[in-house]
Amino acid sequence: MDIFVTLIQVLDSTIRLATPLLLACLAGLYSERAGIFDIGLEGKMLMAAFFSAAVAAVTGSVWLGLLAGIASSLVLSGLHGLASITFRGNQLISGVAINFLASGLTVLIAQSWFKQGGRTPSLFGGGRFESAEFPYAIGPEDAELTGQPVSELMSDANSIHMVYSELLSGHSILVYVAFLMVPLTWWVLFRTRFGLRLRAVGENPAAVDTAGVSVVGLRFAAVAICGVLCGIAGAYLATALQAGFVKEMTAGRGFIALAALIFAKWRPWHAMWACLLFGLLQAIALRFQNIDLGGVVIPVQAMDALPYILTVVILAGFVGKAVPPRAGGEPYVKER
Amino acid sequence: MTVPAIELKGISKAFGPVQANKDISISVAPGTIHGIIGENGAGKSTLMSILYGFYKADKGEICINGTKTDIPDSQAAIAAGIGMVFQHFKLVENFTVLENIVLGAEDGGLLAPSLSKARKELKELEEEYELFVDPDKRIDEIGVGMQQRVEILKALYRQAEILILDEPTGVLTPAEADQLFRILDRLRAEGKTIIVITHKLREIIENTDTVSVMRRGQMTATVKTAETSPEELAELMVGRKVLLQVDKVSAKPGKPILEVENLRVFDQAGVERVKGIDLTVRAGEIVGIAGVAGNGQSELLEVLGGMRPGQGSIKLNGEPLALSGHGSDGQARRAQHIAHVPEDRQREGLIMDFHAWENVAFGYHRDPAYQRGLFMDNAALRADTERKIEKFDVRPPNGWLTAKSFSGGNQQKIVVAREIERNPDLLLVGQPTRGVDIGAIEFIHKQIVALRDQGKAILLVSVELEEIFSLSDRIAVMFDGHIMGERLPHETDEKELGLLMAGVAEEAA
Amino acid sequence: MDKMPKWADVVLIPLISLILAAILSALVILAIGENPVEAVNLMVTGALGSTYGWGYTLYYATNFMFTGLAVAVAFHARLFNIGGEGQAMLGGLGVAIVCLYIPWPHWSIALLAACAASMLFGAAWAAIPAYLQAKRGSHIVITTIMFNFIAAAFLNYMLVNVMRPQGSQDPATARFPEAVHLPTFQSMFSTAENAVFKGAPANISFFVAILACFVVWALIWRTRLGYEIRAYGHSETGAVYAGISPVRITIVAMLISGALAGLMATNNVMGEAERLVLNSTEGAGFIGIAVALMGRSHPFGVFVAALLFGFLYQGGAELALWTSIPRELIVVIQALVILFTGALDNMVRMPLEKLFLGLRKGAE
Amino acid sequence: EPALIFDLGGKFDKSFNEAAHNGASRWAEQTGKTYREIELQSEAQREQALRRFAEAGLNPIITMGFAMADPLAAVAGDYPDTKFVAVDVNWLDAPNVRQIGFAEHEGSYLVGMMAAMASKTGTVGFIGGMDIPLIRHFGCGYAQGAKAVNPDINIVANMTGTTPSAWNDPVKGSELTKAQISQGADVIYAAAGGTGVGVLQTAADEGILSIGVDSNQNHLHPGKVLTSMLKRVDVAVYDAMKAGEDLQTGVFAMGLAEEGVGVAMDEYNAELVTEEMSSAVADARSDIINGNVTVVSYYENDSCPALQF
Ligand SMILES: Nc1ncnc2c1ncn2[C@@H]1O[C@H](COP(=O)(O)OP(=O)(O)OP(=O)(O)O)[C@@H](O)[C@H]1O
Ligand SMILES: Nc1ncnc2c1ncn2[C@@H]1O[C@H](COP(=O)(O)OP(=O)(O)OP(=O)(O)O)[C@@H](O)[C@H]1O
Ligand SMILES: [Mg+2]
Ligand SMILES: [Mg+2]
Repeated sequence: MDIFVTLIQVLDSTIRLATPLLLACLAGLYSERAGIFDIGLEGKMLMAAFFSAAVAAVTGSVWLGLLAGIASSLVLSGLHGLASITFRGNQLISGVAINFLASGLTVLIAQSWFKQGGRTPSLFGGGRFESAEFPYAIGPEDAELTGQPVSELMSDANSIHMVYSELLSGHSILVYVAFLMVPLTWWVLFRTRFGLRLRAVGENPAAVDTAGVSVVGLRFAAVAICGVLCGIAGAYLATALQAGFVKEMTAGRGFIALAALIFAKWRPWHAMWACLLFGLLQAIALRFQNIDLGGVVIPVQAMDALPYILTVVILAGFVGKAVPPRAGGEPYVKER
Repeated sequence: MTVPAIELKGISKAFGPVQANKDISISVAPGTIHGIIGENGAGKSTLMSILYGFYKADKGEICINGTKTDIPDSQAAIAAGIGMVFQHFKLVENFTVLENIVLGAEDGGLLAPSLSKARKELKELEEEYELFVDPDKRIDEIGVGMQQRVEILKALYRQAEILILDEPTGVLTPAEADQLFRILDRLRAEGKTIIVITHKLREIIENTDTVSVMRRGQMTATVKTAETSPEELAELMVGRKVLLQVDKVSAKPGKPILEVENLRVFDQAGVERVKGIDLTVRAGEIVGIAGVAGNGQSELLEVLGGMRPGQGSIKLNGEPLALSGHGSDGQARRAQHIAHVPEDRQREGLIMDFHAWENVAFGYHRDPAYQRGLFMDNAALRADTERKIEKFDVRPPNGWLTAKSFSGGNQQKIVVAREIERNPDLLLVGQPTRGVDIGAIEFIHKQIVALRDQGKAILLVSVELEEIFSLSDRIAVMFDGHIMGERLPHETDEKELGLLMAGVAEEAA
Repeated sequence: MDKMPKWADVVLIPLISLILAAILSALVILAIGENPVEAVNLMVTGALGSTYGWGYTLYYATNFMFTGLAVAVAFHARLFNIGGEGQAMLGGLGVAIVCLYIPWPHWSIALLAACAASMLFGAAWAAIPAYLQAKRGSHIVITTIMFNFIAAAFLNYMLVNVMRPQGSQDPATARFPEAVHLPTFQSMFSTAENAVFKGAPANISFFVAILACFVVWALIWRTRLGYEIRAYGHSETGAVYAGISPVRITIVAMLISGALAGLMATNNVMGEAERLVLNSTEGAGFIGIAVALMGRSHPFGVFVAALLFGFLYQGGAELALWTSIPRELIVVIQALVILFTGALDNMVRMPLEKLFLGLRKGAE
Repeated sequence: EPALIFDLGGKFDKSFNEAAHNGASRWAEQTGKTYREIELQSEAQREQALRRFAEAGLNPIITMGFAMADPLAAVAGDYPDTKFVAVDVNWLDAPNVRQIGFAEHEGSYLVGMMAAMASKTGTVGFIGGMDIPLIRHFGCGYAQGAKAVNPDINIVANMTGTTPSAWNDPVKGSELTKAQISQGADVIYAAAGGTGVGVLQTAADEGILSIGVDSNQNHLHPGKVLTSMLKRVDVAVYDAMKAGEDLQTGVFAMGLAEEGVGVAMDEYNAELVTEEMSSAVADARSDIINGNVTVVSYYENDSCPALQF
């Protein structure tokens, strides 16, 4: 039972850690499927994290915060689109620039706005996303009623009830949004006209163009969706997982999401599994530091590096060659 | 006089400093097939792309069925009833045929209804025009001939009344080309108007009603096909007299240079593409390999050229060559005096972003003649390039241009110059004149024959039967990874070869 | 025929882009309530107005030259090496080992050994991603990102548990012995009556970096290997046709790239800190990506872009010293410079091309 | 005019540097005078900032963090008339440097005791930032304090990471907190800079107690933060600025006796601290001061008797 409890908790942590990765990964998926490479996921998330927290702090409404986060991420998306679609610039450079821009601007604005050293004030009450408690799930309310801590109630419950309460219930609404985005993305990409065109424009924009569809329009649409999803990811970090913005709080998650995207070979369901895997590896590494193997203590640094080492191993061992969308990274130029 | 289906008036188009089209006017009567010919880079594709809304003209106007029509993009062209099959197909390779056909012409936001509707209509179109395709195959699983059908179906599905085809037969076998023109005939009979760009004079003469000739961005003549001859068209095109037939003395084959025994080749997916063939090429002869694209000729050439591994045995001048691992790559082959003009000059034979003078060393960049100490001797390279450019009449004669800024014909001349000038024992040649204009074809053919006359062995792979006939001293036909039979050119004809190429066994043929 | 004169392409466009970036930066400075003229003045005099300022500018530029060249070489083989950071960290480890555990008679020999060691360690750290890319098709972008994290953990382990001197609380190695201290610009160029580059960290490895620029230039454009790297980078099928082994080129290019990134350690570890500290690379590996992209992967471009970033770093430091402008302003300015000179340069180029075409037409 | 050089974490790190900032501001407010400051952003700037400030005639120059020791050793001799203050450094041989070493292990010992006494589950947690000796030093003192109260206590210790982002990853801090809670911890001590914000937040959300570090963080979540381990950097900075050019140099230890470290008691945690707790802490404090109890320093020992890292 004890192992089972730990397992459930690790998986619970996995879900929380995977959510921002998943949102960013799906964001990248839309963009890259349309042929626009995006290494600026990190920057967009960071910008959204800041603006969602800032607006939530000022207005006290997390929903307004979410909107602001999405809007700010969309502005950066627009910039990326302008550079890489309209002016056919180098998509990698544009992404790098956006990461720098977000990392500088968030702190700069936060400082001149709140004077708390590039941080937003802590959020509370309506300024944060509360976790959604499912009916009959064990949650803080039960804890208050019985006077026992949640963890104790949890370990007393039967396993199904525990899985239900710990794993399924009790996450922020954005977590459910993220996971619902997976089938939705799959459906949009493979079952709708928009998806067909989107995938086509990432493979061969000339085919889309000569079929009478606007390449520029499609690509901007994709980049915009990417902006929205990055916005949600950032808002999740700052207003659901945390209660406010701290500088550089995305801490490289945009790059991990990018890795997951390549890992998933640009497919929605695979993206979910890849992000869950990354989340799981992190959750494990966080929970089991200083493992003692009969006298030999594995140094904490090794556990810290474990998710990354395992990623490389899995990549080398099982994933094989990932072929990106064929027109990816190349601006669509008709007249040379 | 009926109203012309298409009328272009004073079309001009510049790409930066390049004037691709200069004040071009042309009119095409409805229900006719109109041919356009011209050298590489004459501006044919540009003109048609303007008509299809792919490029925007700088000046000029377009009338469709007598009404002035603005065509800012392809959508407008489609709405005006124009369909176009581009020289380089505009298909999404990892989509199915059906998906490619509905792309951009879906009805409704959901895919499923569009696809099932398209599937039904496709059936009807197929029956009507005998354009059979498997709607569920992916584009990268079907041959180029099929791909072209998909392009045509795409246009017909959008109810095109005017159909433009840019060099449609460049990639087709003779049989496929004949079939294409039968389909075009049928379309014309239905009252559709067709424009065909081609480099092949025979096709113009046999199939078109009128023909226009373009040269250096201008329209030099428009004539009724019935009132002209291939010689006259060739002269209009190139501006000088052209020999349409290769003239060569008969071969004097010497000792065997290349001996292939039981060669097998598997592709990356493990599919056997060459299934145990035997072949000999002697000094002083050209052996032509005929066959429909995709029957193992490419793989044969690639194994011999060191681009992929194989099994079995090959000997050069009696010495066995490695077929895999060490000593089997392109460098080793070149060291063994095998030169290779690859099938795809843009993907293989040249680095499109390299200067011409860098490309002149491509593959031979380790030749000591090109080195000076630790470094490459760029001055020597450039001098060498100048010589070759002059000898092979590459235009423009500027070694500093990147490969991509030469026309297809001139790109091919660079490749041929590089390979032939090595004076190899064995020359491998794949599709030497694909998409190349007749002026350049004439030149390249002459060079190949000259090499043979020096007593070198040449293995030629081409899908152009005409080319096979006019160059080869001996013809082998490949089908499904086997050699179906060997013939001497004067003892056979297109019909017999066509049957062999279709896999009809020797006895039956 | 070109669309416009070469000088316009090489000088005019970057210049206009830089001016645009500067204007936007000025607006940002205004928006946070500071005086842009004063700020620019501080940056320029602070970074370029004295030998001291140059000493810092060139020190940073040296770092960025190494990492920029590393990224550039990989780019030529169409490999995106994001792992410069980790490779430079390992290079630092190599330098530290060489400098600490071997008694060198003179800095010059030590420098040679340190160059060799840093290149070896950097290359070794690039070798696994290179091998996996070449043989298993594992995407080099992911593996190099992962190797950055692994390098950080490894270095942390080495410094905290292995190389830290007894009793020191600082997760860093001991100071290198006097004999391996590299000559700084101060010691090289000062005369008895006139001290220049006072206290600035620029040191002899700046010349190593310049040398590296030349070597990379010669390698890429003058040698067979460079020819093969470029050919492979432009067309893999072409490379196979020409008998150039994709596996070999992938591995060799990454090894060179890693070695160049590792070489950075001669500057920051051996030349400046004179000991190995945690986080000694400070993101220079990532700046290298921007530098290589802006320099269009050409060593001369890398050199100029590295100087520009060196200027921004030192100018930014002066801003931080004498005003209350938050240090993040410099990051924003960097972003704008990258954006305008790198990603949005067509915004400037397109109208200019039209202009020149019009001029030419007019002249004809 | 004095100058203050913040460490790489930046002046608003909610702990160490921020405490210095608070001390300096307090001095500026009270005296109406001004001071110069810089937030370092690279290693090479350490020496640069020292020299530039010294050349500009600023005096004294106050530096934050052990990483300044090395540059100070190189620079201080060149400016014999300038006085330097090195916070968190106590091993330099330089006549014009005032070196201030805090006995973090002693303060951590006290909060460790409080944690053990407040814990109902018999498990307490420690979350560090980047895995460096300084943070182990905190953790080690904490563990000894906890064990002193309850020898059988279970101590869960985690580090956030090995890169500088370990100081700024509240999300990871939050996950670590949850992980420790699931291992039974009901009091968690965070010594992790910005990451600690996430630890305190999650502890409050999950209904367990947390312990802040460096500055008084009790007010962040009233009634949820058991106490904060105070490291009176603010006092050190304030005193240095106040003394001005007459500053005394030499090595100064700021332990419990000097009130350099301590535990934060205020209205925000008054309800959480029992009589028993405060008297135990007071006893331990005097025991440590008069030498009856020694807290092992990880720095000096290079390993920890109460906790394995
Ligand atoms: N996309 C483009 N960008 C710039 N210049 C172009 C482009 N396409 C064509 N050109 C220029 O326009 C001229 C005409 O090219 P076009 O492709 O129309 O020739 P073509 O007659 O179709 O040749 P081919 O027989 O080789 O197909 C070329 O010489 C070239 O300089
Ligand atoms: N970047 C460029 N700038 C200027 N002109 C170009 C450029 N790229 C190609 N061209 C011109 O465009 C014309 C057509 O080029 P294209 O690529 O269509 O080759 P092609 O002659 O049609 O050969 P193929 O039939 O094999 O495709 C050529 O004449 C060439 O000079
Ligand atoms: Mg062409
Ligand atoms: Mg053409």
